Formats: sequence, C-alpha cells, structure tokens
Amino acid sequence: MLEVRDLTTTYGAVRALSEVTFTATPGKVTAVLGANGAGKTTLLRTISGLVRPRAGEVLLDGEAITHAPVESMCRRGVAHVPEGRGVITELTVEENLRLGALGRAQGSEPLDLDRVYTMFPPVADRRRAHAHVLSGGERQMLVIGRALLARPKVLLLDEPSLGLAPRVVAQIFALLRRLVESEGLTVVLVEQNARGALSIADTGVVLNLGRLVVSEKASTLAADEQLRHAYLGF
Amino acid sequence: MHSAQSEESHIRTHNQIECRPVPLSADDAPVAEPVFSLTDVRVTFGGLVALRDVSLDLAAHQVLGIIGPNGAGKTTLFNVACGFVKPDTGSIRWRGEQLTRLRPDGLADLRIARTLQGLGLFGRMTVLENVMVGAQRHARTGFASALLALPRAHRDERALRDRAVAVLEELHAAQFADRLPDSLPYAVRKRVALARALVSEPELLLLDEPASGLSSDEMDELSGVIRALTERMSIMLVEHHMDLVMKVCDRITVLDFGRVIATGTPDQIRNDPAVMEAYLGDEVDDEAVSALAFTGSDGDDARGA
Amino acid sequence: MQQFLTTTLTGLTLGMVYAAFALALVLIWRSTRIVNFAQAPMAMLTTYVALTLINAGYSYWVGFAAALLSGLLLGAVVERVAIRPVEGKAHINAVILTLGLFIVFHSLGAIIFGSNFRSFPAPFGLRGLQVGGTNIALTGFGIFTIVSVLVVMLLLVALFRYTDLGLMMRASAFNQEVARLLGVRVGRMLTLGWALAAMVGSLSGLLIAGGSLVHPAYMDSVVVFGFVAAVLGGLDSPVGSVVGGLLLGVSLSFVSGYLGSDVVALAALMILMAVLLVRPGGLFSHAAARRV
Amino acid sequence: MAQTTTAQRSGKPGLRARLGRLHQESPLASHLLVALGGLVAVVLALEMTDEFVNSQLATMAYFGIAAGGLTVLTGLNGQLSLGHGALMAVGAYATALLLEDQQLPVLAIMLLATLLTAVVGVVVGVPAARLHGPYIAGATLALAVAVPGIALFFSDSLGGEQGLPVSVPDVPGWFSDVVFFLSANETSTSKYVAYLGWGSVLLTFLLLANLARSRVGRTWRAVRDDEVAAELAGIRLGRTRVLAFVVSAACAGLAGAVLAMVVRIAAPSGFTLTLSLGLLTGVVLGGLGTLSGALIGAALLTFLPPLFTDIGLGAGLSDLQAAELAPLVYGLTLVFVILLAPAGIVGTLRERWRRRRDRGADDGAPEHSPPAASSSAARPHNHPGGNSD
Amino acid sequence: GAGGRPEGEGESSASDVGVTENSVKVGAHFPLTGVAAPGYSEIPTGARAYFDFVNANGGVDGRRIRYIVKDDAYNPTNTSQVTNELVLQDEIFAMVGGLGTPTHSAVVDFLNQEEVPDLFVSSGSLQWGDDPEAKPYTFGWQPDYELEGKVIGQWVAQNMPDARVGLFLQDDDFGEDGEKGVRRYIDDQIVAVERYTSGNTDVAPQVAGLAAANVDIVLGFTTPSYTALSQLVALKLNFKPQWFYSNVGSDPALVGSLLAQFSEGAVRDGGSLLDGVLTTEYLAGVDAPDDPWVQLWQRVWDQHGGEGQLTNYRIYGMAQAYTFVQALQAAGPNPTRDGIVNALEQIGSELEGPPLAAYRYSENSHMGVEGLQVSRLEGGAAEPLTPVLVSDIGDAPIEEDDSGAQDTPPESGIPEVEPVG
Ligand SMILES: Nc1ncnc2c1ncn2[C@@H]1O[C@H](COP(=O)(O)OP(=O)(O)OP(=O)(O)O)[C@@H](O)[C@H]1O
Ligand SMILES: Nc1ncnc2c1ncn2[C@@H]1O[C@H](COP(=O)(O)OP(=O)(O)OP(=O)(O)O)[C@@H](O)[C@H]1O
Ligand SMILES: [Mg+2]
Ligand SMILES: [Mg+2]
Repeated sequence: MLEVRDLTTTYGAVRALSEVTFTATPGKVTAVLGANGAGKTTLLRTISGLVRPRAGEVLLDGEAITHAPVESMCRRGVAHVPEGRGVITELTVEENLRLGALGRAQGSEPLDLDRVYTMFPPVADRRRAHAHVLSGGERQMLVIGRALLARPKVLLLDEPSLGLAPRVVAQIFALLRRLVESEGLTVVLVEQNARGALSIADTGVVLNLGRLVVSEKASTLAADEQLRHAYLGF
Repeated sequence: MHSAQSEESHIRTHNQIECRPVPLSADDAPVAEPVFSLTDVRVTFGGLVALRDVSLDLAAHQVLGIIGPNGAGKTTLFNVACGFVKPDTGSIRWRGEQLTRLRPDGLADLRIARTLQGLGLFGRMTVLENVMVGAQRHARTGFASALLALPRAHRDERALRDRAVAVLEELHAAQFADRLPDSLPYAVRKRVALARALVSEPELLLLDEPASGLSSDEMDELSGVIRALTERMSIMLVEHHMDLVMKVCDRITVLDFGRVIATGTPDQIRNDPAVMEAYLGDEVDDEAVSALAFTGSDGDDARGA
Repeated sequence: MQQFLTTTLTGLTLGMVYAAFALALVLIWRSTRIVNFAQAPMAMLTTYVALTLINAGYSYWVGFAAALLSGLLLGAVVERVAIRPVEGKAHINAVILTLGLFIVFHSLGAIIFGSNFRSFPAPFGLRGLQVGGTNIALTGFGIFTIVSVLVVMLLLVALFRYTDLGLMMRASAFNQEVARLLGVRVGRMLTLGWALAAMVGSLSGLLIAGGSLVHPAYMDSVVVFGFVAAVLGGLDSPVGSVVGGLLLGVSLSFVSGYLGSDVVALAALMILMAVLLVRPGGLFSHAAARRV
Repeated sequence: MAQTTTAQRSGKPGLRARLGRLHQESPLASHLLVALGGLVAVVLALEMTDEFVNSQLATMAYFGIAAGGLTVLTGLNGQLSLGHGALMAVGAYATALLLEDQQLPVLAIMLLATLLTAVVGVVVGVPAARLHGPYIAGATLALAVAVPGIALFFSDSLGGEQGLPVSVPDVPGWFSDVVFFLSANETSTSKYVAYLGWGSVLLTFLLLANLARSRVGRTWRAVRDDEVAAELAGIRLGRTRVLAFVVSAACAGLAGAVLAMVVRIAAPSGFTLTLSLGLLTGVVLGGLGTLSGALIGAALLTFLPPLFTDIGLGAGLSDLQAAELAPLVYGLTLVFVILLAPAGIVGTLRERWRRRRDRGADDGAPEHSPPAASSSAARPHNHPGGNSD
Repeated sequence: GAGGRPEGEGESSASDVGVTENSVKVGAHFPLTGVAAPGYSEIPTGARAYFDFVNANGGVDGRRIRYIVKDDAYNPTNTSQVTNELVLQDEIFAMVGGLGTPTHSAVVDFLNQEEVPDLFVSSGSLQWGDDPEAKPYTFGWQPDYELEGKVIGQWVAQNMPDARVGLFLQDDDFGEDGEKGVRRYIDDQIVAVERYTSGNTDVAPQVAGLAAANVDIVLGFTTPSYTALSQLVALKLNFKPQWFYSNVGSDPALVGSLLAQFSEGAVRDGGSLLDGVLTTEYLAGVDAPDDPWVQLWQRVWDQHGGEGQLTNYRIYGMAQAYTFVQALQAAGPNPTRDGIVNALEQIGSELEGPPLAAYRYSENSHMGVEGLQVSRLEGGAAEPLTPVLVSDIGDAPIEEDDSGAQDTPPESGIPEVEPVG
C-alpha cells in the first residue's frame, strides 16, 4: 500500500504540489488526472525520491520512504516509468532491459527478457541495436517492459500511452489490469488521456494547480459530467 | 510520376485485402494535382527495411494523415521528406520539381517546415527568440550589418520580431514571449514549437505527433488550428490520436512495417479491416499480455510480500 | 633498415604508453562523460609515491603496487570531493574543474617532491635485446609495457562488455536519473570509475617513468598525445584507444626520426584532423546516430 | 546580454530602465554609449596610474580581447576551444613580421594580423565544425601544441625558439599631443601600446556585442541548443559554426597583435598550452557567454598570479615556494569558483541580482532577461485552456 | 669587517634608482615553475646564498644586496610581465642573471630603453654582448655557444681528423650557435645532424639516426636531462660512439646521479656510464672539491644555503653573484646605473674571478668569459685534456691562455675591487 500524506513540493518559488494526500491500494489502479502543469509528474517524482518534498510524507506499507534514496526504490518494489526520455539511448535495447532486471525488487526471481520481447515484438526485432535508433513508441515500450522486469509491487506510470499506437495502448492497459488483479500490484497511473485511464482505473484523483481537488471511484468520476468538464475536459 | 497502377499492384502483393487507392469517388476532394508526392521510396537501416517502396500524394490545402503502428516508419518518412535520411531509391516531388540533394537546412527556403516528435526547443533562449529563429528565412540583412549594427539590421530584426509575435499571438502564446521554454507547461511548449514552424510561412507543414501529451481540450483546440492552417498550406500529420486524425485529415495513409497498407478518406480507413487488424483494433493479444503478467512465470511464488 | 626497425619499435613502445594513458581517459569518459585533464598530474603524484618508496629501499614492485593503490585512492577521493558536485552539470564546468585540479596537483607535486629531474628505475633490463647478433631496440621493460597495456585493455573490454558492473557504470555515465530509478548506485559507480581510471593512469605514469627521468611536468606531453590517441580511437572504445595510441606512437616516431622532432605535434594534429574528417567520432565510433 | 551589464552596474533603477529601453529601441546607440563610457574609463585609468599599472592594463587588454572572442565561441556557440593560444600566436607572428619592415601604419598591421588569423580560423574551423564536444577539444588541444612547432620548423623566417623581436612603433606626434592636452602627461611607448590595446578591446567588444544581440548571435545560440531544430529552421550548421570560429579566431588574432607589441617578442614558448587553457579558465571564471565576464576573467588572469606570489613572499616563503604557491592558489581558486559559483562571477552576481529583484517586485513587467547559462526561474502560471467551460 | 674597503671613503647615499643608503636592490627572472624549472631553478638559490654571505659580512659599501627573483616559467610573455614588475614596481637597480634566450629577448630592449643595467644574462647567446651600441646596458657572462663550438671543433679536427662526426643539437640558439662554431673547423667531417625539441623526451629516433649514419663521435649540445636520455637510448640501441657533450649538458654529478638509479643490471653506476665522455669546462664544479673556488662555494652554501646539496647550477649562480659584487665595488661608493656599466667596460676584462678565463668586457664588446678547456670525464670528475683555450666570436683564432685559471678567491671570500675612476 502506498500512502501519500500532505505532500508539498516546490521548485524555487513555484509550488507544484500543495498538501496532496491519497492512498493507492494493492490490487487497484489509481489514475491521477489533471490538466497540463497540474503537478502529476511532480507527484510521481516526489514519490520515487527524484524530487524532495518540502513537507509531508510517503509511506510504503506503513514505512516512511520519504527520504529514502532513489536507488533504493527498485529494491523496495517501487518502479517508476518516467515521462518521456526514460531510455538510456546510448545502451542497446537488451542492455536497457538487463539493467531493469538487475534492479529488481528484493527477493524476487528474475524474469526472462524474452517475456518483454513477446509482449512488444517491435522491441524484440531491435534487441541488439542501440536504443537511440528506436522510434518514439518503441522507446516507450522498452521503458515499460524494463520497469516490469524489476518485478515491482508498486508501479508508477507517467503517461505510458504517450506516442503509442492505440492497439498497443489497449494491450498495455490489459496487461495492467491483469497484473493488478492476479498479482495484487499497486498501480499509480498518470494519464493525459483521462477517458482511457478512467476506463481501467478503480479510483481516480484529480490534481488542479498542485492541489488534490477530487478523489473518487473511477466509474463515478467518469459518470460525473460536471467534474469531467471542470477538470478533465471531456 | 508513378502510376496508380503500380501502387495498386504493390499493395496487392503485400496485402491480401483489396483496398482501392486514389483516385476515389468523385465527391472526394480532388487529388488531381498533388503538390507533394513521394514515389517508391525505400529506406533501409542495415538489415531493417524501414520504408518499402512507399508512394503517397498530398494535394494543395489538404491534410494528409499518416498513421500506423509504432516503428512502422512514419517518422522515417518525414525524415526522408526533410533530407535527414537519404532514401535508397525513390523520388520526392514538391511543387512540380524533383527534390534531389535535399538538405534539412534547405527546407525553409523550399517553404517546408516540420515539427519534431520531441520538442527540439532551444532551451536557453526565450520563447520569442525561439520563434525568431524560425523566422530566419525572412531575414534580409547579413553578417556585416549585424556586426556594425546598421539601422537596416535593426529594422530587419524588428520585422522578424513582429512576425514572431504575430504568430505567437495567433497561437495564444504571446504572454510567454520572455520565458524560457523549460519553465512552461508542455502544451505551451508544443505551441511554441508549432509557432516556430509556422513563422517561416511554409506551404508544406509536417507535424510529427503534435497532439501527444495534450488533453482532449487542447486537442480540440489543435484541430481547429490545423484546419485553419489549410487555408495557407498543405499539411502532413503523423499522429496516434485517432480522434484528432479522423477530425482533421482529408486523407489518411496507413503504414505498417514500412509499407502502405491503405490510403483513403477517414471513413474508408476507419472501416478498413486491415487497418483495424494492424493498428486500430483494441482486441488484446492474450499470449503477449500473459508473457509479462508474471503469473504462471517461472518464479511467481518467490515474490516478496 | 636498422633505423627503420628502431624507429618502429620505439614508436610501438611509446604508442603503448600513450594507449595506457588513453585507456584511463576512456575509462573516465565511459563512466562519467568527463575528460579528465588532471589525470596526468595525478599519475605524476603516484609515480613519485613509488619513487619515494623505492628510494627508501623497498623493491620496485612494492613501489609499483603502492603507486597503483594510491592512484585508486586518489581517484576516488578526487571524484568524491571535487567532481561529484559538477557531475551532470554543464560539460565545460567539469573540464575547467579538471584543469584547475591539473594546476593544483602539479604545484603540489613540485612543492612536495621538488622540481628536479629524478631518475626512475625499471624492473627489467634497459639494454636492447639481442636477436641473432643484431640489436633490437626493444628492452625487457618495453615488452613489459606492451604486455601490461594489452592486459589492461582486455580487462576493460571484459568489464564493459560482459559484466553487470560495467553495464551499471555505463548507465550511470549516460543518464544518472534513469540509472537511479533502475536501482543503480550511481554515486558508487562514478567513484569506482574514477578510482579505476586513476589506477590505469598511475600505471601509464609508471610505464613512462620506468628507465627514464621524472619531474613534476613529465606527464604533460603525455596528456596531449594520450588525449589525441583516445580521440583517435573514439573515446568510448578501449580497443580504439590502444589502436589510436599505436597509430600515434609509430607515426610520430617516424616523423620525429625522418622529418624532425619539432613537427611532431604538428603531425599529431594532421593525423587527428585527417582521421576526424573521415570519421568525426573517431576510428571506433559507432555508426552515425539517429538524429531525429 | 553582456553589453547591458556595464550599464546595469552603474546602478540607479531609473537610469537602468531608461538604458534598458534604449537598448530595446536602438541597440547600436546603447552599445555606443557603453563603449563611450568605456573609453572615458580607459583614459582615466591609463592617465591616473603609473607606468607599471599601465603595462598591466595592456596585458589585461590582450587577455580581454581573446577572452571576448572565446566567450562568444564557447558560450554562444557551444564550441570548446583549447587552442586559442595558437591563434594568438598567428596574430602575434604576423604583427612581428609586419612591424619589422616598418612599412605600414600600426593600425593597418593590426588589421592585417586580425584578417590573417581569421583566414587561419577558416582553415581550422571548417574541419572543426564537424566535430563535437571532446573531439573538438582534442583537435584544438592538438592545435595548441602544434603551432609553436611551426615556428621552430621555419626557424629561418620565424626565428625558431628565440622568436621574433617586435619593434614597437613610435608614438605618433598627434597622439601624444592629444594625451598631453587631456592629462598633461607624456606618452611613453608602453602607454601608447596600452591605448592601442584598450582601443582594440572597446572596438572588439562593441562589435561582439552587436553580433551577440543580432540575428547572427541568435543562430549561434540556436545551433548550440539544438542542432536538428536549428537545421530545420534553415540554419546551415557548418557555416554557422565556422563563422563563429572565424569571428573568435579574428579576436584571438587581434589579441595576438596586441600581445606582440606589449611583450615585444613573438616566441613559441609564449604560446604554450598554458595560454590557451588560461584563457578558457578566465572566461569560465568570469562567466561564460558574457562579455563583462570575459573582461573580469582577463583581469583575474592579469592580476591574480602576481598577487599570490607577493602574498607568498610576504608570508616569508622562499622564491621557489612562493613561485609554486601562485599556481597552487590559482588552481584552488579555479576549483572553488567552479564548485561554489558554477555560473562564473558575472553569472552568479546576475542570478543573485535577479533573485533579489524577483523577491522585491514579483510581477514587474518581464524585462529582457538574458537566458543565463544556468537555471531558469519558473514562475507559477495558469494553464491556458485548463479551466475552460 | 670584511666588506671590501674601509668605510668613510665616500658618502653612502641613494645615488640612483634601487640604491639607498644601506641597500641595493637587484632582480632576476628565472623559470621556477614549469618544464624548464628542473635545474635552472637552482641557480638563483646559489646567487642568493652568496648575496646573503656578502650581506652577513657587511654588504658592499655598507649596503645590503636585496635580490628579488621572479618566476617566468620560461615564457617570454611572463618574462615581460615580471620584468615590468621588477623595473617599474620594485624599482631595481639592475637585472642580474636573467635566464634564457627567448625569455630575455623579450625584455632586453625594454631594459636598455629604461637604462637598467642588464648584467650577466644566463644564456650563451651571442646577442647579449656582440653589439654594445644597440644594447649598451646588457652584458653576457658565460662563454657563448659559438666560442664553445669552435673549441670543440678545433679539438676534434686536431685529435680525430678522420672521424665521422654526428651532431646532436637542441633545437634552439644553443644548438644553432654551437653548430656554427663547430662547423668553422670540421664542416666536412660532419655526416649527420639530429635535433631534438626540448620537452619531447623521446630522442630514440634521433639517436637511431646518428647510429644509422655510423658516426664515430657525437657532439652533443644538450641539457643534462637530454644527455642522460641520449645515453639511455644509446644503451638500448647498443650504440657506442665517442660522446662529446657541451659544458651545459655534461654536469657529471647531475647526469651521473640521473643515470645511477636505473634498473638492476643495466646501469648500476651512472658515473661509469659517462666514463670517457668528453666535455668542456670554464668553471670548476662540484666534481673538483679541492678547487679553492669550489671550497669557497661549499663554505657559502653551508652557511647560507637552503635545503639540498651544492650543485653546479648553484655554483653558477654564486659565480655570477660574485661577478656582480665585483662590478658593484668597481662602480664606487655611490653606484649609479651608468656608473656600473662604465666600470665594467673599463675594468671588466681585468676582473679576477671564478671562471677559468677572463671576461671580454670592453667598450666594444659585452661578451662574457672568453675561453674554456676540453676535459674527459673519468670516475665522475673532469680531467683537463687541454690548457684553457680562449677566442672570440667570428673567426677570431683560438689561443692558449691559462692565466685566468690561476685566479684564487680572496681569503674573505668577498672580492676587493677598486672603484673605477
Ligand atoms: N524543474 C522544474 N523547475 C521549475 N518548475 C517546474 C519544474 N518542473 C515542473 N515545474 C512546474 O511545476 C508545475 C507542475 O509540473 P508537472 O510537470 O508536475 O505537471 P504535469 O501535471 O505533469 O504536467 P504535464 O501534463 O505537462 O506533464 C508546472 O507549473 C511546471 O511548469
Ligand atoms: N537511424 C536508424 N538506424 C536504424 N534503425 C532505425 C533508424 N531510424 C529508424 N530506425 C528504425 O526504423 C523503424 C521506423 O522508425 P520510425 O521512427 O520511422 O517509426 P515511427 O513510425 O515514427 O514510430 P512511432 O510511432 O513509434 O514514432 C523503427 O523500427 C526504428 O527502430
Ligand atoms: Mg507530466
Ligand atoms: Mg515517430
């Protein structure tokens, strides 16, 4: 279980997060929604320690990890798929995946890299190539696959559908559902594509200008036209 | 010029599904006189064939959408059109002329502009300066007048600035003129990138995933902008957001594994089973998903609590 | 003929020395993306450590080991104290920082050890070998040099190509943030990279010094030619830096012998330019990167 | 840009704002104004100080010119040159050779030396333009050590190791008259050379400031920030890089010409790697990409080392220890500046100042704030179109 | 006490720039840091020790000599800066012993223009003394390289007339002037010329070139470290010609110690490697501990030296300092800049001092020591093979003149020169 309590993060004078509190439960997908610049990315980066919060705390299974080093997150079972440039382009595709498996959660068995290749055939074709030759979508697939090789308990996804073909998005969402249901994975999903995200999420939280303004069951949120209009624009 | 015949035969050889390329029914927008066309373009990277004899046409003041699975070769197609990638075979025609020895830095003069799949903004320059760089083509004065800060250089500079401001205003981004791009929300940065492309007053605009990372609202806005732009230019658009593609494109070309598997109007494409199968469909390949779904894997019970 | 042979052989040994230095630069480049100009005076300091021990009566090999160890330590300390704060910042800042360290170590060396020429012993003979009555301009120490550089090169190749440690080091160099997210202890990797590089640098210092003279500036020309060798090879490739070192060593030896030693540096420039004109990323660079 | 800073430093907000506006309206006028102010300052400085300080200022002048050129190349165009000392050598040797036969007026000689170095800049810049980061560093490093060898190789015409003596031109009568009229001081040759040097500084900086502000400077920065995007905007990468290199080389050539007259000799050992690296450190210490930073860097290069030696001697060290101490302290200064003020002196001051201004008046009209090398202060913003209907 | 002449003969006063009632300020530029520092940086320590010795004994005419040394790192740009400091800021009375040809060239015009006596430049270039009209304030000190070349050339011509001669030269005025001198006698015997650039320590290609030309004797105009390097390469190539090194590079104590440490078996005793090597001498060095001058230097160094041993570089500095004290005494109780120059021109050639031969100072020449002798190194010491051979630049003949070698130092160790005029 991942709990976020009163999290406040600033960039210089800019307050990107103000006293955000929510809980992501195992076996559930929590969608984090909000307009551009609402603070979604900052939220995930604060959870995984890339940015240090001004105040508040992050608890993983009751243990405070607010100030734990970023490097330790993987081993604690928290995997973060960063927004955009998550591929180490100078390494080969396979090396990127090997790195993912190297940092897997404590006590977990390694997964065969081939599993990623089965899930994402375009990546498989390019396994010996340097990652910089990959197309935008192929990179995104690589990053997601790499995060899963770390066998996380908590998966933080920052706009995973960015640049992916609709079919692949469907595939990934299906995978997420499967993982959540059968493995009890905790998923925090940041999406610009609110409709898609809500369709697979159990709960949805909405950020606006760094504040958490709504926290609802996903189905309720999708049904509430007023909310949707006010914050999600669809 | 290629013939419709050859294109057709290609598609037939690679694709069992019959799909009728241009020309289409009479009520369609006329494609009679394409301003931009690629003919039999082939690109290989080592052993990988990224584009397999691709041909396509774009008529004036139309929007051509290019869609297809990831890695299908869409960006590569743009790269060919921009001179970043030299095709092994095939030719490019623009405004009735064959483009040989195309170089990216010559595009602006050819009145072609492109946005990048990444943003490619100049990080240490203000938004205004970013856009003014795009206006480079309109500059009239050279090194000497810049060195001596002659009045005409100053006038020139002001003209560039005015153009840049005008485009920024058009895209509702003028209030960010003095900011550095990194500090701006993603959607604004995307508009800045678009402004930089537009300020050169292109007649052909290549947009690579202009909607990625945008909210639905912003996407609506964007489609308005794109439609409005067709007044002034022809547009090629790579995008994975089908809502946007269907809304703004006059015609759509679908790539898969570097081949054209379909070309037609949005309606035709929407219902094309081959496209459905390769790209649009949302039925899930169960085998693939279970590969990464841990369960049933070699070590699923070893996972720590 | 004799002169040709001599020139080739001395060029070969010299090239190996450049290669050793280039390997150290490649190692740091691969693990932190920084070109370490301070490598030369760092190696100078560790060579003096060895010299001090040897002069105090210890055997050559004790000094040798001590120099390598102190190199390891010095590299780690330098990375921790000075380099860590600028890692991941503007590239030029790191360059200037290593230049600053260059000056600091240089004058420290002169202050601590004096700025006189001192001779440095070699563990093997310095007389040319005799092969069938003719003299070959290859000494026992020369052979030692060649062998040890090749061994180091192979070890580095193995480290980077086949081990997880090497992979993590490279990941840290390329993208610290992503590497952290993947659980790589980036700080440790960087320290390790510097420590290993400084050790290889120390080795090159010992090899250059062996059977020759040392003074606080004795590594200065090596930094130039070693860097040129590394760039020739492509900066990323251990094999490349050895090839670059040999190419440079042998050709400069010929230039010096047949054209005059004053144009040696000019020749180095020409060779570098010629190679970079054909391959802007060095001899062993990968295929041109995808730009868009 | 850098060119505003002189005005900025002079202080009162009212004046600054007015200057700022002038700067927007007519950059040339504001640059000229600053240059004129500079000229007055130069005359005052040279007339009020003794011959020794004059000579130090002359030294600072050639460092300043070269540093100005280098800061443009590295700061604005992102090319790292470790070989500017070699380009200075070209200018210096040209000056020495031209002054030898006393045919041309000194200004013409300086111009020719500058042009010649610019030509060499083309020769070096064309291949260098294809290179990146450490590769260009390597190539220019090799250049720095190779060029002195040329002087040795052609020792018949270039004087070999001993170098070429430089016969400093006589002070023209009108010049000493003007100086006498202004200050009632006599003009020695070394003072004349200092005037030549500072005249060159002002001219160079005026032109560089013009360039930096113009379209040309903008294309340089665009290439520095993103090559692909710059190319798509119609910028010819190679040509742009070469141009920046040539401009910078020309500055180095002029600096070399001044150096030759100040030092009165052009010898290979005067243009070692130390010179090239010194320039670079000066530029970074002062604040990369800013002309005022280049000037500060030049001052540091001129005044710091003797200061450290004197302090060392004053503390009772032996000559040798004091001599070694100077580089030690210099190196340490370098290290600490990079660690504590990575944006250099000017960059750091400017950032301080901006932060204070931001705190003082948070939503003042956005001024033309230069994109300084380091951080970008982001301000809160409302997302347009976020809270629509 | 020992301070030259009794006091009261003249009023001590601030007679010129840098001179006060009780002090005379002199300056020098040396490479104390950088590539050229090894060795050369010892010279000023010797000079300072001797000045301290003089000061401790009452100075010259009651004036202490204040000796300011500035580091130029062997870079003419720096030389020009530090000379400005010395002349304009420190206001020295005279420059004494500034080192290096390119470095000192940068300031020689300035010094003459400012009318600062520029005494005893530490370099054997001809330009310090061959044109007193152009450089009236500048004086050389050591034998010029051309003179040395002539002596070496004549010796080879007389003793090895059939030998194939190879030259191994430093690529600057040192090698060039030396070659000029040598060629006056054995132009036709020279079959190979190899030049090394200072700073490039790989001399194997050059030595291999000499070996390939099958030379019988190599004449080396090298610095000590390059002497050592060439010996090492010769060892590696098994190349065994007769070696003849110029005075600059033959310092047997230094080169011997450099060669002494090399690896087990290869070079155990460095001195022995130099056995049989020929060289020239104009100043007795540490290898001749019985020489009265060397005994004086040893005494001075023991009393006033800093760290380290007495070395030939330090002896060089002391001998220069000794000459300066002589000149200052000759300039009288109220020395002026012009006065000291004038004094040197008047009586410079009669000064009795440490060098084996006299100085050539006169109104027409500011050249330094006029001769040297050829010696052979044996067991780490030089054994003379010839009397002192004196000559001058150009085609002046070489003559034997041992008179200068008879000079011995005064008991007090401080010269006693009568004021001129
Ligand atoms: N490194 C930074 N420095 C300064 N401000 C920043 C930085 N990163 C983000 N911000 C600002 O913080 C706020 C929140 O940004 P964040 O990236 O978390 O938003 P987001 O919801 O992820 O938006 P998007 O949909 O564009 O990814 C924005 O105003 C943004 O401009
Ligand atoms: N320079 C290159 N070297 C090798 N392979 C390349 C290169 N450029 C592209 N490729 C490969 O060619 C294929 C097509 O890439 P491209 O970028 O055109 O795909 P795309 O259709 O734009 O995909 P996406 O929708 O994911 O952006 C990919 O498999 C990619 O890995
Ligand atoms: Mg985000
Ligand atoms: Mg793409």
